[in-house]
This record gives sequence, structure tokens and C-alpha cells, in this order.
Amino acid sequence: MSKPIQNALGLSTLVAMLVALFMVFEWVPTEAEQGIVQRIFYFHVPCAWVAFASFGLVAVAGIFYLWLGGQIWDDLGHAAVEVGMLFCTLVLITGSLWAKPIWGTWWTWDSRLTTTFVLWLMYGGYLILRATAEDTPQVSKFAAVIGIVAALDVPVVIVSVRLWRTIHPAVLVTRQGGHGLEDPRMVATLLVSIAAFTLLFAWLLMLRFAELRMRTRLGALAREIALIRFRAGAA
Amino acid sequence: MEHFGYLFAAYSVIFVAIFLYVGFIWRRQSALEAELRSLERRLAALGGSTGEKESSAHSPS
Amino acid sequence: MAAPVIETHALGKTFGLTPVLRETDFRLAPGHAAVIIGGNGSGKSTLLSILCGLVSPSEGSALVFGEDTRRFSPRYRRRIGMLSHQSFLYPNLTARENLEFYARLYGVSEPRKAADAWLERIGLGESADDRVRTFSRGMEQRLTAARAMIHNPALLLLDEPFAALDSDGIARVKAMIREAADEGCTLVATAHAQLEIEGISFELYEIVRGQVVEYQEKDEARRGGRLRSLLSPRS
Amino acid sequence: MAGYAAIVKKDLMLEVRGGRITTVLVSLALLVLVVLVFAFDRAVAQGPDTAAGALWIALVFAGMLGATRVVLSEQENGCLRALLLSPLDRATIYAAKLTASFGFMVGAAIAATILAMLFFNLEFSMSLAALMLVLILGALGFSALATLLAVIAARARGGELLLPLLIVPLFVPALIAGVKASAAVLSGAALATSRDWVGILIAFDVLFVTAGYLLFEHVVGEE
Repeated sequence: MSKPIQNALGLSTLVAMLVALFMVFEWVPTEAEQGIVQRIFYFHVPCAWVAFASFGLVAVAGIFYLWLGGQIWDDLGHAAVEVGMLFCTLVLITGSLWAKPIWGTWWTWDSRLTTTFVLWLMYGGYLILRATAEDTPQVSKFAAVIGIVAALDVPVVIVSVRLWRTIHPAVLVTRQGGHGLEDPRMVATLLVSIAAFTLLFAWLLMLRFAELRMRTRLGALAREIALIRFRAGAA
Repeated sequence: MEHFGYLFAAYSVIFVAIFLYVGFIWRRQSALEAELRSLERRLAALGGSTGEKESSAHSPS
Repeated sequence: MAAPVIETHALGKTFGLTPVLRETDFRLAPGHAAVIIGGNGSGKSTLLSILCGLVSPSEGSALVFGEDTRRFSPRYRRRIGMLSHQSFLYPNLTARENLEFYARLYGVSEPRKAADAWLERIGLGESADDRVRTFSRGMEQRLTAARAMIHNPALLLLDEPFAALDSDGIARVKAMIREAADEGCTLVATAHAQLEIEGISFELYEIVRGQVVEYQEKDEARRGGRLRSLLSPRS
Repeated sequence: MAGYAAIVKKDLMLEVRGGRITTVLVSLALLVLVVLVFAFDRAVAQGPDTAAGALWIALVFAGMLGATRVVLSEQENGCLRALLLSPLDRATIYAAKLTASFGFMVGAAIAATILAMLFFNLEFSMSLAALMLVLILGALGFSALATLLAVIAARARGGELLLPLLIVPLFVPALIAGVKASAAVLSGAALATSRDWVGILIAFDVLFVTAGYLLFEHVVGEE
């Protein structure tokens, strides 16, 4: 992964992010019902999008790792789950900061919050496996399998959680009423933010991936040195 | 400007988290780079290849 | 000459950063027998684990019956018998139940009869209904040997077959191995020092710094020979 | 098929021979129910909702211990390696191990249901059959996951702690559906009213039994 691409991506992320920030704070009209705090939405939703996309990528990388082999897929899955967890955490935090003024509570078992939280738990366990277990091909396979299984679980989680909440009496106003996006400028702002976050996601993923590739190469070099010494009889 | 604090907090959290993450990666990357250079030198001293091929030691069956 | 039963090409295995096997080209023709000599941790067991498909190689490849062990299909596994230093026996089952279980796994016809026949051969007919938990080390070893051969394998991998046997057990297991060899079974055994079974001419190999090479007589004279003469000057 | 039957028969035989899995699971279910009875206010802890919750807590704990133990029992003397060396496919080994752990979980579910009927003063009625069906569906999904992931507990560093951390979040949808359906059934509603929940349970089971069947070969192998 070459440095120029990385830098170009970083630069365009910066520009897109500045444009998005300008639109969020200066350009877009304030939402009538919720007031200024509704602007959290423009970064909250892109965070969620990025988190979902990276969890999807984890599963794809897992499938390729099991199918074709190659440390590169394992590194990709590892980078994706980490970046995904970062954004998933941000979704939960910004969601909380939005819920408090609007719903009067930091946390509610609303269907989307619950789904995000369950995903956070699932991939948190996966990340702990990555972080604590040794870096062996066996653990890479475990990780790939868990990544695939978790992705299979996501639709079931979404359906069951939605059903769980609708059967319960709706205590709180549903969020749909909150952001109808009546102004086209709101839609435009959201789309630009999503684009900016997609770039950010690609950049972060690339950075982390490049680091993991370096680690893999370091391992390969260390193994080669060990093999040369072994051949020479200096065990 | 009601609830401005929440809005500010939300955006700060996002940017602080991202900057910290990028900072950590950059620091680790430069440490790794140094380590890679030293290993490459050691390997060259041992007379091996520069290890361009990726070892297949990590590929699954 | 018939196609070799075992054929490895530049076979290497590294666990983490520790190389165990390297650049091994080893061939064995059908019906032949080989002994691989090496000390503890020399990679003997790893080689056998690769040959039976349990462990996949890091470098190069191993072909057994012409099939890459990385993609070993069930019909090839049926033709291999493995006597490892793990007994693979269930302590809470009786000797007969253990053998019958493995006979069924390997699709042996009339598993009950086969189990009884083998129990007689290894001299455990009277203990057939005792749980393996109550067995002495030697009895367990004999049962382990029968377990490894119950499906009449075409290739028998023996990892230090006589390590824990008393002299009676050694004689019995040797007879079993000889009988298998007479039926055309290919043998690969590992040992600390030379292995002698009457009627079988073993090709001798040793593992030198992770590489399987033909056993050098002059080395024997220098190392083993001198050691032996020191230990038992009269023999 | 013969190999599948042989493994299942062997597991059954081992359990009859004083294997302790049933004992452990039943006493664990008992303990969980006792703890819940004392942890909740007696006045509150009577309804079908509490009983349903208690049953599922017992089921999850029993599964965590029992379903994984069925796979781990093969570790002694390297028997798992022997299974891998045998001509069976990995998928058949998975099916056999799944059958055994599912069997143990169903046993635990039956014991927990009987105990819960006593502790929570539930009516013994036709709803029992519906409740058992729901619990059995849950047990199948849980053992499908646990059998697939149990090897991790043995092979990865810190695996025993990690395993519940991985399984419970994955099991959440089935847990939600199971508790809801059980509570409905226990409060006297027909199973048909929980059709959606049962549907989710069945979908969960199909999905993870299939996934386990296909993916098991990637987790049991060694390096």
C-alpha cells in the first residue's frame, strides 16, 4: 500500500470533512422541533454506515481467508474490525448524547440503539480474541469464522430487536418524527457527511492495514532469519 | 442555542477519537518501520534474500 | 518402479518463529519401511503429523498416495494408521468398546469381531471388558497399537512405537508390525536410536537441523557408536 | 452415517458410565433457579414473565457449560485428533458433537422446566408441550453455536473466558425470541400467537446449524 495513495486519501478526507463541517454548522437550516442538537444526526448516521460497512468487510475478508488463504485477508479483517468498532462506539456515544436532550435519557432500548449495542458486543468479543490470543494461523481462522457467523447474525438481530420493541408499548416518540429531513439542504448535508466519512473510513482502514502488513512482513523476515540460523545449526 | 453542550460534546468525541487512533497508528508505524530496517540489515548480513516473497507460513490449509 | 507412497517436496514447517522442519525431500516406495532417527524436538513427530494430514506444511508440500495432505480426502485417511504417543483411547470405555468404536469409524466390516480378534492378538482377551482407565501403561500401549492397525492401513506411521512398552509388549507389537509389513503395508517409524524388527529392512534416515537426510554410518560410529561402546563395552 | 452413529453412541455410553455432564447441567439449572427465586421479590417473581426469563437464564448457563464440554471431552488422550484422522468428514464430526450437546441441553431444559413449574407455581397444562418446543428450538441454536466455537476455548489463550463473550451476543436474537415466546405460552396464550418469535428461532437454528456444518472444518484443524 503505497504512501502517496495514503496521503492523497488523507488529504481528500480532510477537505471533505471540512466541507461537511461547514455544511453542518453554517449552511444547513436548524431543524424546527429538536433545535440545534439535531445536527448530531449528520455525523451520527455516517458513523453507523461506516460501522456496518466495516463489519460487512470483516465477513468478506473472513470468507476470502478461509477460501483462498493468505495473511493479507486476515490483516484486512483485523483492520476492518478495529475501525468498525471505533465507529460503532462513536455511534453509541453520539446516540446517547442526542438521546439525553431529546428523549430525556442517556440510554433507551430503542430498536436501533439495541441493535447497534448487540453488534458492538459481538464484534467486541471478536476484537478481544484478536487482541489477547497469539497471532497464529489457527487464531486467524477462528477470527474469520467468527466474523462470518457474526455477519450472518446481523439480519436476525435486526428483525428480532425490531419485533421486540414494536410489541412493547412505544414509551418514547419514535425517531422518525424527529428527522423528517423536510429541507433538501438537510439531505445534501447528510450525503456530503456520508461521503466524508466513507473517505475517512477508507483512510483509517488503509493506515491500519498498512501497519498490519508491516507486522506481517516483520514476522516473515524474523522467520527467515530464524530459518537461516537454524540451517546453520545455531538453534 | 439550547443543548449546544451536547452537540459540541458529540462532535468533539468523534474528532478526539479519530485523532487519537490515527496518532497511535502513526507512532506504531514508525516504530515498526525502524524494526523492519534493522531486521532487513540483519538478514542482509546473514546473506539471505531480502525476503521479498511473503512467507506462506501463515496461510491456512 | 511404482509411484511412491510418500513424496515431500522442499517440505518445511515453522511454528510461530521456530523452524522445526526445512527443505525436506523424502520419498518412500510402496511396501518399503523407513526409520527416522532424531532426538526430542527434532521434528520427527511434526513430520508424521504432516504426513497424516493433521498439520499443514509452511513451505513446500507433502504428497501421500499422490494426494496433497493439505486437501486430504476421507478415502486417503482411511488408508493411514497412526500410532502416536497420545493413546487416542477413551479411559471410560472398555478395551473392546474402544476398538469397536474405531473399527466403526473406519468402516471396518463386522467391527465387533474385528475388535475381539485384535484383543486376542495383543493378549488382552481377558481384559476386554475392563475399562482402559484401569490398564497399566504397557497394556494401554498394546491397545493403542491395535487401535492404530484395526483398519488394516496401507501406510502405518509409528511415532516411537516402543517407547513405553515392556519386553513382552515390544515383542507383540513388533510381531503386529511385521505382519502388517508382510501384507505390503508401508511403514514410517521414528525412534531415538536404530530400530530393528526381524524380517523388515528399514531404510535409515535422520533429522539434521530440521532436514530429513539419509543416515550417515560414519556419524553413527562417531556419536552413537562411541556412546554405545562406553555404555556397554561388551556388546 | 455409520461414523456419526458411532460417535453419538460412544458419547451416550460415556455419559451413562458416570459421565458428569447431566449432573452438572441439572444442578446448574437448579442453582440458577434458586438464585433467581431469592434475587427477586416473592410477590413479583410469580408471573410467567419471570419464569420464562429464569428458564432461559438456566438454559444459557447450562449450554455454556454443557455444550462446550461435549467437544472438550474429546481432548483427553488426543481423541479429537483421532476423530480428525479418521475417514469422517469434519462436518460429520460436527453433526455428531452437535447431537450430543443438543441432547444434554434438552435434558437440562426438561429439568429446568420441572423445577420452574414448582418454584414459580405454574399450572401444569398443555402449554408445557409448547414451552418445551420453544426451549428445544433455543437449545438447538445454542448448541449449534457452542459446538462450532468450543474449540476456541481449548486452543486460544484466554479462550474459556472468551467463549461466553462470543456466544452470548450472537445468541441474543434467539434469546429475545425464546423468552418472549415462552412468556406468552406460560401466560396461557396459544403458540400460534407467537408465530413470529418461533419463526425467528427456527431461522436462527437453520442459519447456525448450516453455518456450523460448513465452517467447522476451519476451526477443528490444527496449524
